[in-house]
Amino acid sequence: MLDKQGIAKRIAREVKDGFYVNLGIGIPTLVANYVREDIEVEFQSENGVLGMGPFPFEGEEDPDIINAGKQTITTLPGASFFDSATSFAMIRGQHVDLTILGAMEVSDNGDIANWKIPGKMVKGMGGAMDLVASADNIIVAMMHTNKAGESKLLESCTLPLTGVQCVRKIVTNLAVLEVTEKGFLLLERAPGVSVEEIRSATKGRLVVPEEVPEMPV
Amino acid sequence: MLDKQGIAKRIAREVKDGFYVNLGIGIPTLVANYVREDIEVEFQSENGVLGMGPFPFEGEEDPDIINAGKQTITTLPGASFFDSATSFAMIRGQHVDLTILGAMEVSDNGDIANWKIPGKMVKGMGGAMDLVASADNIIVAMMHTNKAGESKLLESCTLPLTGVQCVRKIVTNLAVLEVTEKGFLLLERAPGVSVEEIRSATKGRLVVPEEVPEMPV
Amino acid sequence: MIRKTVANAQEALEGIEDDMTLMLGGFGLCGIPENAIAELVRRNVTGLTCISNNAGVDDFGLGLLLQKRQIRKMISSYVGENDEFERQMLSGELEVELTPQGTLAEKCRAAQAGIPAFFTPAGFGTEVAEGKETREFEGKMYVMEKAYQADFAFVKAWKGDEAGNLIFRGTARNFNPCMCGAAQITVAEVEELVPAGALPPNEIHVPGIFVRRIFQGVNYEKRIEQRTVRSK
Amino acid sequence: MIRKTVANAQEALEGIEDDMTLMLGGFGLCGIPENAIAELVRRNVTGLTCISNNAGVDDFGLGLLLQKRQIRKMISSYVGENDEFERQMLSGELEVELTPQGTLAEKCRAAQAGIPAFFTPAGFGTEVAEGKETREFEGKMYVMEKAYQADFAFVKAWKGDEAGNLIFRGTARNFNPCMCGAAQITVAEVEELVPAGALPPNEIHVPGIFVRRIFQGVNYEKRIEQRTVRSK
Repeated sequence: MLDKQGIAKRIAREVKDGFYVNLGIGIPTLVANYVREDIEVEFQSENGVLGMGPFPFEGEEDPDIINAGKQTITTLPGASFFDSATSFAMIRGQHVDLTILGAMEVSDNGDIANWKIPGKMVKGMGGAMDLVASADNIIVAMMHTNKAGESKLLESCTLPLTGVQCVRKIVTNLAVLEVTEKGFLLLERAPGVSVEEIRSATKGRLVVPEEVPEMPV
Repeated sequence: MLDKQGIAKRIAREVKDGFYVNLGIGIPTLVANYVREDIEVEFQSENGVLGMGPFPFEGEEDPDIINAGKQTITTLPGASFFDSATSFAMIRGQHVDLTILGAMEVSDNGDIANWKIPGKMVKGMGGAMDLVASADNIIVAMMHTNKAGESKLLESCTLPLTGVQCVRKIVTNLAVLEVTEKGFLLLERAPGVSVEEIRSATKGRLVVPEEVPEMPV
Repeated sequence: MIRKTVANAQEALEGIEDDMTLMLGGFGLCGIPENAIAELVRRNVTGLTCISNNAGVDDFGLGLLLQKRQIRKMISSYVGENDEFERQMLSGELEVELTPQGTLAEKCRAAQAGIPAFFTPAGFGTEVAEGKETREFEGKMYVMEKAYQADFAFVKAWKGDEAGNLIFRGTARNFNPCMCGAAQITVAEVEELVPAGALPPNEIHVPGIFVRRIFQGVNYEKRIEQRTVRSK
Repeated sequence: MIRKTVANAQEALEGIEDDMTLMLGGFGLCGIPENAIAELVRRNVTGLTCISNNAGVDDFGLGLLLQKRQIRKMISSYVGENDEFERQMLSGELEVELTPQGTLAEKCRAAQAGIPAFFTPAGFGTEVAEGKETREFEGKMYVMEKAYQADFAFVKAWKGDEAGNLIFRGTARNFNPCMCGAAQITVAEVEELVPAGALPPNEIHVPGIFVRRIFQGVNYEKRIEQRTVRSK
């Protein structure tokens, strides 16, 4: 079974040379730490920066230089700043190659719910609806089940949707899955996790090939 | 009767303090020379400059600094450069206060035709359609009649339209007229021009008040 | 050159009234019009509709207006990090319209640019699209969104000149440029106000034509919401 | 940092084919991609559809492609100042689609920004609106216009870096920024190519994400169409 760092590490392998990547808050943010150093990648943050670097050293924080999680950041050579309309021109115009974000629920046709729980305080969708509606390549990073032990991979989402038929790949603590016409295609098992464990933790349609390799670490 | 400089001079009186002004080619360009010096005005050119100044001195022409007529220009303190989308955001968004342009025909309901003569080489509308469709305040500068002596102020335009019901005021070599619901309202006569002369040179509905002052010079 | 300078926030907010719709720049607490917000608090205008990506925190940014119950409705993309907001929202005192962030930005830009409506894929198939026209273009579904209409836009820039030209710094730019000229009256506050001609015409982010009033702000706090550092 | 540099125009135009649709920046002869145009002439691709505000003059700019009959269709707002253009147009060899200048710019910007369609007042009630959807918003009539679709965009900037970031100079900016990222492949040529980090992130007009290939151009002529001066 993977922990959050493990999920981030596995997703980092999906980041290819020449990709512009938008990382959501939570597990996705950790992905930046595990991207291979021999490939060229730039991180975009929807509040208006391309070419984000690591967090600043103490004492070097700049209130005018933050990411979409409102964290102080730095920039790398080749970075640029721009306004919000331009930022979403990048996103909506499909110039960002990969979007990695968290989810509360994903359905086996690729619908995603991650912004609202009826009856609870709703914080808002931020840029998530723009991101999922626009990107060709969306990877969801999440735990396979919620705190109550219920599957977050469903036949159809019960929560209000963020986007429809948009998720391509899901990396959880248990597995790597692809959204296909026939449902969740099980691509890889997390180390030490059996197909049966994945099957019982998945409520949506699950397609299990004859061979399901354990994911490489 | 006014010459082109006279028309420009009369129109310059319509330019008020605090106006952003877009000048078309031809007579409108001349207006800049007659604007009162004690008021604050900025000239916008739709190719992407605000705060245009006079033509450069010989030897100081810069191929990267031109107006929409492709003439070399200079800029004044407070000027800015921007792209075409932003330039037309200014125009379409009604941030430009006054548009002055030439016309082939104007109808008594404010339609304007100035971009196309069927059967002839058509050069295109450039920014004219955006300007006339957007501006609240459009003044047409033109001769009252064409080279064949026919009125350019008509009941309805015979040429393909540039915009509908948009012209507010017309300054010709003979008169100043306002477009009203009842047709062209004669506001002023050019020096030495009689109401009868104007009436016979105007084909559209003409409303003549009891008193039609000669325009001040 | 058309002069846009006013003396201070007080003069800049002349004409503001109860029940108006305002746009306010900023992302979180970054690039927010601190002086305009303080003046809104001082004037105690109420019944406001605020179009702003976020709603500040309890004791800063728009949170200051929430504390005094000056806001009737928030139009935002994300409103976390604010207990008083949550209380007012759950009790029904505060109306909240949540809008995808890119749609919010583009609705401002559309207002600025004289575009009454446009199509975006964001929100198709979700609550956000309810009651809105949807349409297919090239095999993909889109939602029609309309330009915002607002009375005042309050923006914050780094440098500005007498002609209203603006330059922003870093990610403090965010929503500020798209809101300029998107309301009836745009008020810009700047950290440094310089004479016309002091800003290179080529480096201006927002031309002065989009700004009606400009003033030099005072006492910028520029609070950091999530101070995150690495060790040396 | 994602490197976008290619050696020269020849490499930058790899993949160009007959019958493609191209966007070309510039206003008149100001800010046109001189090197890309020269390479299009050298490669002798034909059947091109060119989206460009103007069509050059007889012996420069897009006029060079017209001379060799490489253009099948021009989409422009203004096409005067060009005898060969006029001859080909009147003889029917050349198809011409005239579009209001602001609409042309916005159709490029829409393509860049993932907006499939928008409404504009320009052209309502004229030939330009024929066959297009029109609609009333707030008592005013508008025409629905769609984003362009193009294979290549050729733009010209003043300075650029390895990451594809661009800075323009004066009114040579014009249509170039709105065309970046508005086609499948955007090729930028610059007068000066610098290493990543040499351009201040705050002063960049077009972020590199909108540019696929960048190269340093050679032999810029930067011809002036209307040399107009005043006497000292």
